[in-house]
Amino acid sequence: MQKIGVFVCHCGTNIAATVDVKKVVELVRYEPGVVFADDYMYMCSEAGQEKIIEAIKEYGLTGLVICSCSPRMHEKTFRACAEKAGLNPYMVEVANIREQCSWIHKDKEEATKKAVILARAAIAKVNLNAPLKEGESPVTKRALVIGGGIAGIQTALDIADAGYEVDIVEKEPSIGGRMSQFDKTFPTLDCASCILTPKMVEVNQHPNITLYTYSEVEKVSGYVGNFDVDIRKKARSIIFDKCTGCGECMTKCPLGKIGNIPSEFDRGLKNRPAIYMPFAQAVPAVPVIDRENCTYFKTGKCGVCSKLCPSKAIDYEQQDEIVTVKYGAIVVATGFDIINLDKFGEYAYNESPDVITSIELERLMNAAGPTGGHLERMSDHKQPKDIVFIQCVGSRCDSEEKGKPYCSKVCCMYTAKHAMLIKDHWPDTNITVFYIDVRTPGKNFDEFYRRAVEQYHVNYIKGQVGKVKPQPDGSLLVQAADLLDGKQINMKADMVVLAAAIEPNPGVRKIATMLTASIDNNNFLTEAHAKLRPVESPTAGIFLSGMAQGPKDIPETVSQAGAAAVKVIGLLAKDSLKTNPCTAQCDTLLCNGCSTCANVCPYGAITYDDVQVMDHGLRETRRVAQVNNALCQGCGACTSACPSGAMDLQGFSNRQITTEVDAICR
Amino acid sequence: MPMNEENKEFRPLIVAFCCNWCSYAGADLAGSSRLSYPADVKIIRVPCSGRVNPMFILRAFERGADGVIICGCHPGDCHYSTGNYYARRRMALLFSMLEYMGIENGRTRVEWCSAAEGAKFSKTMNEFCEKVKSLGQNVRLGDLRCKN
Amino acid sequence: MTQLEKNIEAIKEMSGSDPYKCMRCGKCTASCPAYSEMDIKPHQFASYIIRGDFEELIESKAAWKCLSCFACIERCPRDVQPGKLVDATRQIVARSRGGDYLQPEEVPGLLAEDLPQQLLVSAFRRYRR
Amino acid sequence: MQELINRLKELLADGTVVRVIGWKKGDMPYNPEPAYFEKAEDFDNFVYDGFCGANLSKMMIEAAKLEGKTAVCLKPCDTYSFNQLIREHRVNRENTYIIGVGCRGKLDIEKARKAGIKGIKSVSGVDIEGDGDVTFDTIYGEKKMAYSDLMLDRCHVCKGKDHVIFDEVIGESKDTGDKDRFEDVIKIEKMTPEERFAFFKSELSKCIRCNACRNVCPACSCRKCVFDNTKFDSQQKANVDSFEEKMFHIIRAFHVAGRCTDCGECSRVCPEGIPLHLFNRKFIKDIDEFYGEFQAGKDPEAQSPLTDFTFDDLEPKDAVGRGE
Repeated sequence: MQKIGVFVCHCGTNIAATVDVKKVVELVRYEPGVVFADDYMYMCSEAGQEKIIEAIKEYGLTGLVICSCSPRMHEKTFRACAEKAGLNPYMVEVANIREQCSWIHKDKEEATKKAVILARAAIAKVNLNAPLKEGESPVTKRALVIGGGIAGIQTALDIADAGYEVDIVEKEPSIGGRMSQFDKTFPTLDCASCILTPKMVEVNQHPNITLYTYSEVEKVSGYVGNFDVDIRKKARSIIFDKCTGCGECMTKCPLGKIGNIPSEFDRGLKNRPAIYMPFAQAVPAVPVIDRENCTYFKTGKCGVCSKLCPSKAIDYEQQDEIVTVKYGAIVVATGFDIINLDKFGEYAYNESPDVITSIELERLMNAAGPTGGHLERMSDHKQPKDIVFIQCVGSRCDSEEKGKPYCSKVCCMYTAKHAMLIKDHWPDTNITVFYIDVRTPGKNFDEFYRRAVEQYHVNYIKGQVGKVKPQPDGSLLVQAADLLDGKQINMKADMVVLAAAIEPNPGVRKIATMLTASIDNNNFLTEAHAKLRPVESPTAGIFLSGMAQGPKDIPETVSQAGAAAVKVIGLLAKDSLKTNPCTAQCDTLLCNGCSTCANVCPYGAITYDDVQVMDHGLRETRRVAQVNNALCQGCGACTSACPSGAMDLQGFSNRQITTEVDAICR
Repeated sequence: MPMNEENKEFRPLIVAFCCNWCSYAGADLAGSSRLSYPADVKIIRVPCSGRVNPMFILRAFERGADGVIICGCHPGDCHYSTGNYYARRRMALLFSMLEYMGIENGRTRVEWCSAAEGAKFSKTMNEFCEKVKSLGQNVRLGDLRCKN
Repeated sequence: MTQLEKNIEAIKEMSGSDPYKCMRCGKCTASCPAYSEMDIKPHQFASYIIRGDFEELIESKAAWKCLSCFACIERCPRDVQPGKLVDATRQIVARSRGGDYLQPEEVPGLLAEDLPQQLLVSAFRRYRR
Repeated sequence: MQELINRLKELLADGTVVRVIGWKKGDMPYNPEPAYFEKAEDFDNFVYDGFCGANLSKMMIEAAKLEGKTAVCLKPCDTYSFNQLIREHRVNRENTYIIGVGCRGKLDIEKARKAGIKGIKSVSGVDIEGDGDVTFDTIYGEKKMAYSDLMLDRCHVCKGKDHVIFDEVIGESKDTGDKDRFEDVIKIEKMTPEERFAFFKSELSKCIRCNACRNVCPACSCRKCVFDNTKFDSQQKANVDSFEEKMFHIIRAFHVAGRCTDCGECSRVCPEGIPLHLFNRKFIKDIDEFYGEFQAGKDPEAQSPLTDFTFDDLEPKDAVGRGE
């Protein structure tokens, strides 16, 4: 049996004017478990707290009920006070008789009656309280960033600059990501590689950053502060330390000229050798052998690169290597890709080489791209005179198998950028943009778009294109409607550029599953709170950066990357983490192992293990739920989902709530 | 107990489950703004509306509550991201079942109430009390075994 | 510069208005008292010009149904002033016919103090059709 | 039936399985019992006919823990329950050999009794392969009833003749559905609240809390029922009022909502004849209407509606008063 002390606060006249405090004391004095009851002017004051401490010592109290203001106000105060007297802080309950009683009721008798009932409920609950202890878990002071695009680069740099060690895992042979493929960036039109390359170099040289390129996350275990991650370093077939990046191997690879291996970096607009770096400024400047296409790996013959390499860096025998590293925090910056356009047959993307995606256009306009920056049609290498841009190709599309329901956010701006860049170089080009809405929120964004219209005379027409028909003369017939003028339009174009919807990198699903980080229907990572915790995953210790969380442009990505870095630094700065003791607990004897609780847990805190249990003298191996207290935030969703009542929440247990209900309904 | 001997006015007994982060804070705001609602409402603090097990609700009715209201964060605002979504489904099914068994609709309610909506909290409680009062004492869900 | 862009430059010069600035908000059309009579609505004048559909404008009834009330000019948030584009259309037609009924020196006597000058000119063009 | 017996014996003989769960003859011709068969001679008692209504999938929870593989005879509708058990990790698929047995509807002896057939000595025409009427040889002479008139209510809302999970299928099945599944639920929904209350009060007042419904239900598979533990202070107590088992029945149905395959075993075994499936089916109807059609057990990968959500889900206030 508990020995409970009840303390009723006057709060000056805030409570005492409406609630007969003395009467409350008298009426709760004989409640089960109560050994002491008293009132005082200000319970939260130094003197009031002193009173509590004295009573704890004098009466050997094991539980406290404070009838006062909202627990949101002073629960912490009274818990600290109890702790000072050697009582477990979680043996304190607050009955809210101010905000939820004295302040809203006028009739003193009624308010007093209610205050007594609220006090009774709190007393009934404390009777079932158990001492709880905040757990502690150490923090490994090292962060992992998955993805080496601009989001990952910026996050890593910010964390590293704060003095913590960071590893970047990038599945491609070089960091740089999508941004390295771009020509210019909006709204300032500075060249993408001019602003990105220095950052890539900085990452490579930073003493606190370790790069794992051509590597993938293989397995993740552990929890916030203590993740164990297996990283697969795929065999490059190059001895990393010997290679000087001279590029001799790449120029001499026989497949460079005859191989027909499409360059991933140039979106297939150009071929590459079997030993290659994705692009000239690649970091690290170490090539990789594409074993699927390399003649040596296919037939055992060739070996040209090995023979020619001046530093003898080629190693055909190299194997994949798996390293296991401990991390305190993980940032997901896996970026995006564009959707597959096979389902959009109406735009003839697969039929005509002159229908291209915007990202292909980026390559075509890039001075380091397949055409050396000269805009030309892929069919006849002529410069296009009439160019049509089609917006929202697959974006804002409700048909699930075709496109995506969301707005890809960046297309309006990059299309304006493309149009202006083209008009800048070749002013006699006619450019038409077919749009559904032009969306340009962002600093200097609308002005940017208006410039395309007003200065560059880009023709914007409201209306989605219905069909693109390749013509026998090599041109493209674009069939559309001008909705504002109510006309159908049939126009000829030399080139059609599709603003294909972006989607999260397809690999993110696998990574999210490994991290137990939740993702939405569109495979974007979910944030812990859409407004207040936008760079954190609901799973503690997992942070979000860049397009993996949702469509966004470069400035936004960089800000989010910085924000994620700050959150990581905040976590790594701690030596240990205090864990909320009000967590779910599973009664293994009652658990059915049905996984219902794990299905509703937003934090991935519930796992299932085969455990030996002793039930009525029978030893059995059972699949039962296990709650990771470091991850559980104490929401209790699992407890209501559990049919057998095996899951319970400490501090708000089934019996505690039931007994409160009973006390109120008594 | 619900019958006041002197004036015979029926006063309902109402149990409100409020989530700690939004609705309980909303109730506090109603208090600090002095927006009154009947003393018939007694609030039980839970971490999240998703914590409210249907058994708590039936228990309250068994014990003689005349109305039960569950308040949580607005959909999309749950402190724990998803708790209120599950609560919404559970309660929709439970309430529909109670209606199916012939229990008056007005005795149960779910209301989303943010920490800033003190006025809404007070208004909701006033409305709910009125409604439950008009339905009278809960006879159908009470359980004699639970009476002292 | 494309041929179309050159033609549009000419209209810009003639009207003193820049059709490219139009964002198609429709405020002009919303304000137009002759709306029901206009076969091409005021906001469309800008897009027709940008599109190079001059012939349709010249053939339209709208160019002559415009009352020259200048509500559109007054209210346009982008300073496109569709009324001026309507006027330019009339001017193109008028010029193509050659000859003026009034001698330039007769005009000042016809001006009222507070009458916008352009209204007068526009009205001349309208009624001499 | 002989083909089934031969095959089962064969499976035992070649060591594919070490035991079989099927039905054996009961004390009366119309009440066969679920039973284990481990040796060839056990099959002398084996029976599979129209009265073998029991859903054997739940027995696999324990049977699959035993040494060696167990063969279990499942009717098409039973396979849904089995799938659901797989989804909840309650049964070991690897240790189970599923014989999908044919079914042309299962019979309810109460229907015969209601038709005035008493003193039954033997029954014929209930073989699984047959398709004629059922003949009762009674102490008052021979009585006949159409097979479908004798069928369990649940068979009139048959889920179909296909087994959703099996290792092999023996025998033909028939889709015996000829009634709208929700007809009875809709009928109750259309009553006034007073009528509904009176209806359920009178039905539930018959409840003796024997727990047969819970024990037979393949979804009600908790090791220890929440009504048997002390955590909610909800243990059974003696009745003082006729409607007191409502909490048990609401929660029983609620706990299987989104998991109940509508196998109808609860109503079949209730000794008081309470139409318990009306609770489960109400939840199923609501789930279908609120969150889209869902058949528990059809797809073991599908997320149960109660552990899922969408942003635009129906609000609880719109879930009630829809008939008004």
